Amino acid sequence: MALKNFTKMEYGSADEVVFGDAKYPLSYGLGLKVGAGFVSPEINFAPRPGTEKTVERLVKEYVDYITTDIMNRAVTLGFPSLQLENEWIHQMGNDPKKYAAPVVAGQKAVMKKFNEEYGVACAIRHTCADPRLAEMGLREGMDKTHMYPEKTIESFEVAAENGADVLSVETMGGKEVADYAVVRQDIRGWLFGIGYLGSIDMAWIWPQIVDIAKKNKIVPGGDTNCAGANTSMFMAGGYLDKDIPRTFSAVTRMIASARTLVAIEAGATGPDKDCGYEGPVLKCISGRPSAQEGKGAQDAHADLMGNLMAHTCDLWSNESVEYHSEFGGSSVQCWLGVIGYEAALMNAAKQLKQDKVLRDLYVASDRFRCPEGFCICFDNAYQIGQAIVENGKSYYLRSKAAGLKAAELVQASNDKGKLKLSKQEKDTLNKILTDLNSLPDEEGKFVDWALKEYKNVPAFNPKNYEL
Amino acid sequence: MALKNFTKMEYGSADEVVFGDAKYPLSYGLGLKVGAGFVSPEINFAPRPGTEKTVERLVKEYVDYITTDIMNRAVTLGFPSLQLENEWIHQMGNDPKKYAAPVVAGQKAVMKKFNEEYGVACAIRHTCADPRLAEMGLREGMDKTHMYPEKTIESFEVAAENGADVLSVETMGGKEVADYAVVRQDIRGWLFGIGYLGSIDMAWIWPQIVDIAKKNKIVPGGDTNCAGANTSMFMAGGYLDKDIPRTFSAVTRMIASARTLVAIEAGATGPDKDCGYEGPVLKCISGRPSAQEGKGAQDAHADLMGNLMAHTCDLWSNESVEYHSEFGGSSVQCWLGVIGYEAALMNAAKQLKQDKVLRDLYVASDRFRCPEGFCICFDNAYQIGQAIVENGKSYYLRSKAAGLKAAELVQASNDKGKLKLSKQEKDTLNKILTDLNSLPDEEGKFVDWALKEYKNVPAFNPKNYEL
Amino acid sequence: MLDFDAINADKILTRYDIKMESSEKPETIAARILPKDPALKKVAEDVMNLKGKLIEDDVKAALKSNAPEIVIQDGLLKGMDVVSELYGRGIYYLPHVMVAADAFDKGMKLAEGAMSTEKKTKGTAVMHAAEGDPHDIGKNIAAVLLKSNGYKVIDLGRDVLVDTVVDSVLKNKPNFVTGTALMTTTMSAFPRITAKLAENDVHIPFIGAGGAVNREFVESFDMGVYAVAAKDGPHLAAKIIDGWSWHRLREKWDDIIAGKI
Amino acid sequence: MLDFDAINADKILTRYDIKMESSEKPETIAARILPKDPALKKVAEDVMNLKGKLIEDDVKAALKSNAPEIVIQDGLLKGMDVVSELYGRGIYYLPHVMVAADAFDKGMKLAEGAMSTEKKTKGTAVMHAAEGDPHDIGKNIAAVLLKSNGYKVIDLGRDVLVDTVVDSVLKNKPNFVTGTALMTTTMSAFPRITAKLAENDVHIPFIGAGGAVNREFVESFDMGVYAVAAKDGPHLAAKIIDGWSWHRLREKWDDIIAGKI
Ligand code: B12
Ligand code: B12
Repeated sequence: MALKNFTKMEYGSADEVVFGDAKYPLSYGLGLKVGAGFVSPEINFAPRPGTEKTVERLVKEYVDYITTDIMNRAVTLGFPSLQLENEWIHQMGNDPKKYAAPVVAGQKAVMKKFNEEYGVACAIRHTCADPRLAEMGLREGMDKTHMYPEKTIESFEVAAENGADVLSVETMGGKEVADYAVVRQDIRGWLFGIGYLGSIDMAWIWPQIVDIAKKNKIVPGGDTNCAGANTSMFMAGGYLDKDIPRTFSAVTRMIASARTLVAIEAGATGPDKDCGYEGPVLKCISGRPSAQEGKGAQDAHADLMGNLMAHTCDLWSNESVEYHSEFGGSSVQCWLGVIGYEAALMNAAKQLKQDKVLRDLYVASDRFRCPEGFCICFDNAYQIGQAIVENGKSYYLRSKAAGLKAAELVQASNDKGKLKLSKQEKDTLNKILTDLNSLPDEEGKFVDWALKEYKNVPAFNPKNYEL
Repeated sequence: MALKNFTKMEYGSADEVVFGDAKYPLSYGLGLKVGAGFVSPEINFAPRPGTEKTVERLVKEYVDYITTDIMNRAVTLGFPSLQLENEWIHQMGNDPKKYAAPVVAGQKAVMKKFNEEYGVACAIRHTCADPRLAEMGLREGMDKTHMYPEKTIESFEVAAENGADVLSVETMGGKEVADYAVVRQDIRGWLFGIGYLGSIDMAWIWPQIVDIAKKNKIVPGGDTNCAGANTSMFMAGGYLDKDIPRTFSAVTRMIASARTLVAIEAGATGPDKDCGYEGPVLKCISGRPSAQEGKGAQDAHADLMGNLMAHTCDLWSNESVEYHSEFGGSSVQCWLGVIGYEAALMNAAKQLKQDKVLRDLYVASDRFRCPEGFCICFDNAYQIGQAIVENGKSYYLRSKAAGLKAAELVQASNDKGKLKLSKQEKDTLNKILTDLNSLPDEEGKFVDWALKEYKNVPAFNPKNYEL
Repeated sequence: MLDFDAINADKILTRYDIKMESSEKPETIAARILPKDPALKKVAEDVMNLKGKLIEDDVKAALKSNAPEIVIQDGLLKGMDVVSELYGRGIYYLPHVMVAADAFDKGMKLAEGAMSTEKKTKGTAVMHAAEGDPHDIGKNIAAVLLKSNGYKVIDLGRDVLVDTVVDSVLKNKPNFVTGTALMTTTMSAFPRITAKLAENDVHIPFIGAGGAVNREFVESFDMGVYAVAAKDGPHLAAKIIDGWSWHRLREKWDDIIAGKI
Repeated sequence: MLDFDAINADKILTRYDIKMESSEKPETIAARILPKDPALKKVAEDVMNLKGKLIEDDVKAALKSNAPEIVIQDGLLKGMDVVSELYGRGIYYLPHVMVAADAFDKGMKLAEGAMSTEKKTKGTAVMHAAEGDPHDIGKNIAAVLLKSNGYKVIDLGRDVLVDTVVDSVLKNKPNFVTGTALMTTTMSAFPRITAKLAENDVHIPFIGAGGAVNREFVESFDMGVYAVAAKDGPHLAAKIIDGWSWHRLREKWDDIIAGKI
């Protein structure tokens, strides 16, 4: 662990944390400012199926259709600023020079044209794919079949050199163990997979990303535990889905916040990734700008905190929509409208100094709906952040502390009769508390135990983590 | 004019008017309350192209897919209440017994099931089609080819008898003259078409709708000048569309509010139609619940008042989306998520007694963006309402007063440097003021003049209005 | 009530149109298109400046030194070209186009009267709004633009039966047909029309447009060519008159619509 | 900060799951499915109650008075039936299913060992996640449900080459193949697979599933049959084993998925 570790909070109190302002604002791309007293929409999209078949068709889709439509609508609706996000598809990550380079360059050219013509501030985030397979090997030189680790690093280079303003990624470290644990409701396995192994993988990949960004004078954004915590949350689902109890999902998410923090410790400056619902905790700890998604990301998924998620954001995202026609224009235009107007509401509140009122209304809408949402309300997120920084030096201990703190907060509110839980959710919560409390106080002991306990998990290979 | 006419405002001041509360709240359908301290989402949809080919396919589309998906997602996301709106397609209006009856009944059955199982409050609005063609004749007995006037009335009966909770329609009276006038920027023609002829047609059709509703113990909702004012607004478009100057569009809308009021004078109780942007004026005058659309209706169209439109609503609508798949579920589910969460935000604000703050933030976002939006801010809408009720007894005079008041308010704000206008918009505004001011003070004189001036307008037939 | 006048609106949402307003110079655009000959220039300027009252005198004057074909080609139509250009750039609004078209019509009547041969239009279009569809404003606008670009338009109106459209095509032998649909449930009339045309061995382009319609749908049936906006009409029509098949129109569609070719 | 504890949350957004909780009675559901015979009932209850520790003893006991086929059919599989039902109704969560499946597996090993004839599964499936697609959680869940419903599963993993899938089908002759894709840009592998199968004259159902995929897409190519959720797998599989073609599965799809047939 050669990286800096957070051992104290950047904000003095929870109440200082609000959308549109970050302690360390950013300025990049074509005039875009993030976290500097203003919220901008971040629009994400997926090409239509079949357009990946040739490079030409893919470039047309991303550049002439998607990017042009977006910029047109931004001007039509009068949005002063926006960010685009391109989450790379497999083909781009698999052959970056051929598939990704012309897309990245083409999108930037369109944005420049609109920026020059109308003065609309904009930037683009490229979220490169991390296709690494645990069974093949996560580190360079290991996967001789696909060369995925090498291609992952090459992706960042190609993105950075061709026009990306922000680099991001959703990395996969520890996911093989987390996948195994999540369907068995085994919180200790999850802690090992994401809290420990995931953090180690982050500490390997993020310094490399930061270097590439620095070399190209662009922004190393941040990560998200999409691979782990979003899977939990997605499976916990809405009120009728019951794949995973929501108390489990809430605790996994808070464990993940300790892991995603490693990107920032490696030099990432934010904005972190929209789908990282651990964002509020990261912002409380680090003061870095945050991208989030909720009400305006119904195109991509529904969760129980659509308003809540806006309360600390600096970029407000739609997560992703496939390009197609709607009565109101193309899908990217419609969803840009939704998130851009939400940003306008937040910005009106900031100008009129009512931003904390609006923040509290966002929170009030969803605070007691589900444990995941409850944990990331700024007051609770701040406390969980504190639990992390108090144990800042050990990936294991700080992840465990985050999980425990989350479980305790949930239990306390439930005891007070505010946050309601189903019987199954309560049982799970009790089991989580017992399980976490039964773990050793030393990292070494925990790792020894876990390596034995999870040695037969399919695809788990300690060499991926130099263990 | 045998109908009641509004000659005074139902609210004592503009500041009393806010989303979620109406002076005359309603309770109908399966436990739904509207305007009673709460905002509910109203979700609207269109069947996929091709599904209209057989009755069976159409019923499947509306009932098994659209309605079932909607109710499922409402429960998944925990929405306590919602309204559905079915805007009839041509086939339903053209042969109501065959095409519409099974759809109406099938949708209601699904809603009942969910209501019984989960207690989710719900209701459905059927907005029957008004396919009448001016060139064929708007009144019964005139259109021997299509029998459209007869079919229109039959539609309401079929809807009411098979399960509609609310009846609405977007009537067409005066549209032939308005269409002619709108592309020639002739405000006097518009005043004649919508303000005068449109009101006469309303006074003919709405008492019939109210009777049908009463007979079936359901709610006669309201109308909208979609035919006229939405066309203006749609053509005025966003910042880059310039088919119609936005000052023209704003004044046409305010003239339309005098016309749409006739439904209420005939006994309609609200909620009026979402796409009637004249809604805030109607609510100020009549105290009836209002359906509106904006930020969450980007699926259907983009305008410059996405937040603003929420500020006085009691139902919050998506206008319409075609049924299809998205990453986040079916399109109706995704958009229901957007509008349902917005309703939740408003309801959180009401509980925390911050509703007027949130109202003002909605207004602040869009107040100075375009003259249309400016006119329907509650303070301005109230003044325009006053201009109408002061001239309540004459359709002509009150429409003219609404238009003039709107033009004056726009000019005053522009003079103060707040509401910006382009050169073309200013020129148009000046011409509107001159044109309206040049008109006579007597209805009779105006009608004589207009009948001569517009006698050659294609499809205009005074007999449609008993003139 | 919060103090709304305290808001700096442009920081929340920007009025790009007003921001851009000053940078557009209509005169420079007009200068590139207007004819040199003073009499013809006068005619063109009457159209572009919406001078319905002067145009008849000016056309008469121009006819003294120019053949009627020239007055139409280099006077009236050039005027409409300027109007189209200004409209396309958002300097003119639609009402300008409508009133300019009125002036253009008056001038045309005079010039045609002075022609020795039969009136020559560039080509003919049969237009309609789909069966069951009452939305016709877009179609009406498109019709004006086609007419003022020199095409003969047979406008069948709105809510037009499939068979009425087919019959009209068989009778009038137009260069292309157009259909407008604003409702997803009426646009299915389009392929029914083209199928019947094919049975009668007619294979002309069918321009499908209107709010409900998208490119994918229009290209899902033979003959279908999509148009986004009324201003695309003249671009597509020009290629059709040049002999382009619907296949070729589809292939080069992006470039045609973008005005690149 | 506003006083959040003052909120009446259920009036803003309702927790229907908790509202519904009390109305569901697992025992009544189980009683309808569980076998009468006490020894078999014990086995089934072990599965349904996730008793991995007791099951081996109880299976041994049941084998004393019952043929192995009966222990499997009326004991182990009935237990899994209860689990599926409870999961389908939202009473059990997925982890219950996973742990029950572990118990089921243990019991199966014993019962199979006691069989005189070859192990008899209901049928075989080849499963994979699409080429280029690393998302495999959904596929893994579906595999567990199929296995615990008595099917043999050949799981090829994730990011599987088209040719690998085709080769496996030709070699293993399964009753059906499944593909999972969570990205719109990987699902195009599905029709490539079925095309190659057709070339080899294989025409078995191809169950296509995963977040990116929808029914329309899966039905756009031959053999494709869509599945929404993992629990649809056993329903579809049962029909396939009954000899239904992919045509027929598609025709009756709504009813199969709704559990009506
Ligand atoms: C005005 C309007 C009406 C008016 C129409 C007046 C008229 N004379 O046309 C009236 C009130 C009659 C009306 C009625 C209805 N309407 Co209506 N209406 C609209 C509205 C608000 C604007 C349409 C419009 O005029 N747009 C402006 C014109 C200029 O656009 P356009 O026609 O698309 O034309 C442009 C291009 O397409 C192109 N173009 C068009 N034709 C051609 C041809 C050629 C050759 C070329 C090159 C280009 C071209 O050029 C134009 C611009 O440059 C839309 C909202 C919307 N988002 O579109 C709803 C909308 C179309 N209506 C809708 C509905 C549902 C109805 C009703 C069925 C509602 C009801 N149940 O009462 C009824 C119809 C009843 C019936 N008979 O069946 C829905 C349709 C949903 C769907 N797709 O199925 C819409 C989309 C509203 C919504 N979001 O729900 N409506
Ligand atoms: C977790 C996750 C990941 C994890 C995957 C972990 C794993 N082992 O699978 C990781 C981090 C690896 C990941 C990576 C990426 N992801 Co991802 N990911 C997700 C996420 C959040 C959840 C997916 C999930 O597991 N869902 C739960 C499972 C249970 O659902 P399911 O697989 O659909 O299965 C259900 C049914 O389909 C069915 N089923 C499935 N298979 C079968 C088979 C049979 C026989 C039957 C009967 C049923 C059945 O049963 C299941 C439920 O009952 C989704 C978000 C979402 N909205 O889906 C994004 C999502 C799928 N990812 C997305 C993207 C873009 C990516 C990346 C490309 C991003 C990037 N640039 O880094 C990368 C992939 C990089 C690469 N290699 O190309 C997009 C895809 C967009 C698109 N459609 O093109 C999504 C939709 C997010 C978004 N909205 O943008 N992701």
